[in-house]
Amino acid sequence: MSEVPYKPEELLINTFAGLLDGVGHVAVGALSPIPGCAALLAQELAKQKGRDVQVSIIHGDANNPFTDGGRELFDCAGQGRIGAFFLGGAQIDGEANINLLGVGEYPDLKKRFPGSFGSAYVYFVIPKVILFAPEHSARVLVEKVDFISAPGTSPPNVHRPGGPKALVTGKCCMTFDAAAKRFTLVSVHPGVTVEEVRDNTGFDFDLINDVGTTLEPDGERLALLRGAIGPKIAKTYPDFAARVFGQG
Amino acid sequence: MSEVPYKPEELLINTFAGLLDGVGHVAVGALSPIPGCAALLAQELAKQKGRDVQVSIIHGDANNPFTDGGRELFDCAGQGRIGAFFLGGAQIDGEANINLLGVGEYPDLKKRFPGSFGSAYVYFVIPKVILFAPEHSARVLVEKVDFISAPGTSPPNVHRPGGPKALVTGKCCMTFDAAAKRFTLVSVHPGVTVEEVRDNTGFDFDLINDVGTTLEPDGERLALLRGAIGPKIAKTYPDFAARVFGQG
Amino acid sequence: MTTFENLDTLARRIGDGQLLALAPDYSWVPMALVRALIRRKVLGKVKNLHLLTVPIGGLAADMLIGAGAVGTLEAAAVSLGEAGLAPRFTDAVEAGTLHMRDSTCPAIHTALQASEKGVPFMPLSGLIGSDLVKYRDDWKVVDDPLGAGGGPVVLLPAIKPDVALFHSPRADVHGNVWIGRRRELATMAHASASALVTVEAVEDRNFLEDEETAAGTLGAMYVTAIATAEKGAWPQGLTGLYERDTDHIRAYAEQAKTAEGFADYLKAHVLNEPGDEDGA
Amino acid sequence: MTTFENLDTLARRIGDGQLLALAPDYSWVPMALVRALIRRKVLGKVKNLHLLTVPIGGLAADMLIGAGAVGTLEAAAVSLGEAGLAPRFTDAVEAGTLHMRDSTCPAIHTALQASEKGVPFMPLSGLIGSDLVKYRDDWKVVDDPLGAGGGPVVLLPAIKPDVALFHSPRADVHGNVWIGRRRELATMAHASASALVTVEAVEDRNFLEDEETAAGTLGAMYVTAIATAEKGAWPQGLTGLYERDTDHIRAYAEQAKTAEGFADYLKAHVLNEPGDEDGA
Repeated sequence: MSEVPYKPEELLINTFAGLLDGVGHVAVGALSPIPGCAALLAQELAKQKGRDVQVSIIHGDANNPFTDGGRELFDCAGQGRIGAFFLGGAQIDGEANINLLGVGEYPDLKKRFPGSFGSAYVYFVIPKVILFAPEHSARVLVEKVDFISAPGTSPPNVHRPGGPKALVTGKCCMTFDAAAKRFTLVSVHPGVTVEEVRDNTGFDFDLINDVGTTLEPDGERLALLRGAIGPKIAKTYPDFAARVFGQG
Repeated sequence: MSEVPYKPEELLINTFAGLLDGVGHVAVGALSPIPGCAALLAQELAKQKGRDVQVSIIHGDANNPFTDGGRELFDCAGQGRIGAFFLGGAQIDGEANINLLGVGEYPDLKKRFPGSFGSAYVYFVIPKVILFAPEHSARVLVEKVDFISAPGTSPPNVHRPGGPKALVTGKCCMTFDAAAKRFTLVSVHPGVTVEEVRDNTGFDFDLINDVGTTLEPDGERLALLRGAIGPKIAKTYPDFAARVFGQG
Repeated sequence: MTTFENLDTLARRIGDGQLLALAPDYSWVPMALVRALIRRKVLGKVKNLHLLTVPIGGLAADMLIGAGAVGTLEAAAVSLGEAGLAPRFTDAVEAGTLHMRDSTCPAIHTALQASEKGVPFMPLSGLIGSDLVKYRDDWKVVDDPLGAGGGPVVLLPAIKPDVALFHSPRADVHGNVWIGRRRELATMAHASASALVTVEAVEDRNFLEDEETAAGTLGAMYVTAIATAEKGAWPQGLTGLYERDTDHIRAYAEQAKTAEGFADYLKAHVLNEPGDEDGA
Repeated sequence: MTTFENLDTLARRIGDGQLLALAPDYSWVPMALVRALIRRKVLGKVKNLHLLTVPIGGLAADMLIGAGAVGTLEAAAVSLGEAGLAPRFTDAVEAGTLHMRDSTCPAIHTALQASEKGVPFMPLSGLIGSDLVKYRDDWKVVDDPLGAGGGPVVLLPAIKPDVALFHSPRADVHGNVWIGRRRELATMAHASASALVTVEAVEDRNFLEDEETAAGTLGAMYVTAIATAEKGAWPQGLTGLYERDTDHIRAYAEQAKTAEGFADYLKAHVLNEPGDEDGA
């Protein structure tokens, strides 16, 4: 255990921030407070090393650099100016196909979700897409998605500078290898076992030799998160900031 | 002769304004003071009949409604929102092909003009394009243009809602029939004969049964032009307004 | 030229089966006009609308769907955001009563840009291998038509809405409308045959005469008619003027989970507003 | 992140053979930067530029061509406007010393939009039957690739400039640049790998924090470097700040009719400015 108690969200934020190391421009979509915090934290950590990182939060007016309407995020990604992005999935399968649309056989869905948003595009053009599944269960992490909102991999003749690089869930971190079309378990969150991950995952995955425990945020990191990042994210997500960091 | 003396430019402006009758939106490109005046005059005449006409003068900030950058004029035309436009031509031939680029065999030109501007596009999408050749000579009105900046007609499978409808020169007015691919002489300017037009035109053309004299601006029209239109065009073309209307 | 009229006459311009373009909840959505439109639907005066969300839908789309006004919906997603799933949308899709044309955000922007430019289609990167492509028979995957070995690419046919609808803080007396950096509203209006706009207020000036204001202005030539509707985006927010009424939207999300609850919501918040009983 | 530097270091960022995008004379053309670039050409430090005018060229293009800096020119037209033909351009084309890629205005806008969207090409209406198409081996006429019987259409490959150059009244300290309604500058910058901007002044504020200013702002992420250049558009005008110096341009049009006259013009108005002798 870390010497300072922390919330599960803080572990996830810290984990995402680590995955963003070295990225020059992180864009964060709507309804993404945890990725938003992670991007702002990565920006802060880079600043300490003398590097500038741009964070673009699409939702709301704070940290939103776009002035050319709804298409600019996508145009900007198509121009190769965005290094990393987060995507969720109501279903994610072992080949990193994601489903944001619904369960059942399209169009006769048993359960409808909001829809594919921009996933069918950004998954192709942003180099480092990080998948996020807060609920780690066989219901979410399925063998095969019912509907491919966006495919995890593409044939070699398809122009695809981007794609999934990692998956972070409520239980673990995995990386994705597009050539092998497989996920690899890299670390389990504190208190979670590899067995538990396997039992709650609907697809087969590889393991690194030495699956460790996901790095916990230390006191310094937590102070940074609560002191510097909390007030920033409160501009976009006041409820989240109040709940997790006691801000606002 | 008109009871009030007028300048040649005022005859041309009056003639163009007549051709714009019934058009809802006239756009005027760069370096076009005479068409600009004609559009503003047509707007004024329509207003007297209780109709609104929009005039968009691309050059400068006065009467320029565009706020979406250089492409908006073309987009707007492509949307079918512009009813009439003026085009010049260093060469115009009997099939209404226009050449704004140069004399000689491309790319080894003997004489280079500025270039095709937007003609290769607007000639296709704006319903009423009016050609303007201040110098009526066999040098300008040629049998066949050396370079087709924009063709006068297109095969039926080409999407072409627009094209040339009339030609006004320093000597006469002609209409254009796209199906026949021929110009028809409609009127000669005061003091000009049909013979003179024929002698100075490099292409063959038809005549209406009763070629008349181009309608001269009467005193009321001239007063309107000098009183109401002059000050307006002076915002875009101060030198022209000073020279022709004594404005500014 | 732009007409200035009232909310009801604005709503009356929308006819059966028309294709309506509507910006997202965060982008100046004309909620008062949507409510006026629902009153017309309830009176049997408009039906079977084809709704296009640009690119995602929220409360406005959910309410129109719940009221039975929408026959076909084209959207990249519909959601109430932090308030959760859009209940009437979800219900209608699961019940099979809504014809869906599922899309993805940049595809909607691109198809509108095609209409804006007057071209029949535009290409878009990505998409290949998504099931969206499989079920969209109007989208076409072609081999690089330049013949440059660029691989397959998806071509999207132009979408030309009959009407674009939005709300703005202000118009001027000439019919120019302030859109600020919400430039998707310009693309929507350019691409559409007409644009119906509600505003908080009409100002007696010309936005185009000040370069700073001109930069954020949609020209009157794209604006068919304007009506004043104070707090016209409520319960959504309007940049710089009022915040989103989060409590109201959360209450809607809860109440509209059932058809009965939704009917009660309409009674309380839509049908109680000044009506259009004598409307055409 | 945007760098703030001086005119000479800005000019030094432009390398041999690069594709430069330049807006028209009426659209905030960076004349001071163009003069700095000509000084580098005269010193033998830059050559064989590929110039793209967006979409037409004027004095700036004519001067760069006259100075021998331009190997290839892509333009819809080059003209000095009311001052007449562009003399060094005309001369160079007639002498066969300039490689021309003749285009038409909307084709240049469209090809930049293709880069802006990250697609390999875009379609454009019209053009078919123009000799421009005959001589542009990169443009391709295809039968309606949707297979919908729409007839032939021209596909234009994306143009991706190495550098977009322009002048603006103002930037903020964060690198955001005001472009007002000159939105072709945004398209140019979005489409280009880098953007070099001169400004009259840098303001200590954030343009994005005021919705009115934000609407006319190009975000810093597209702006590589900024230099202050007072009267940086002279002898062209700059919206709201100074008028075009018509007399100067007319005098240029006359003097530059001969190579000798042009050389004299350079001596008097370009080479006399603070130089870059120690430049890289």
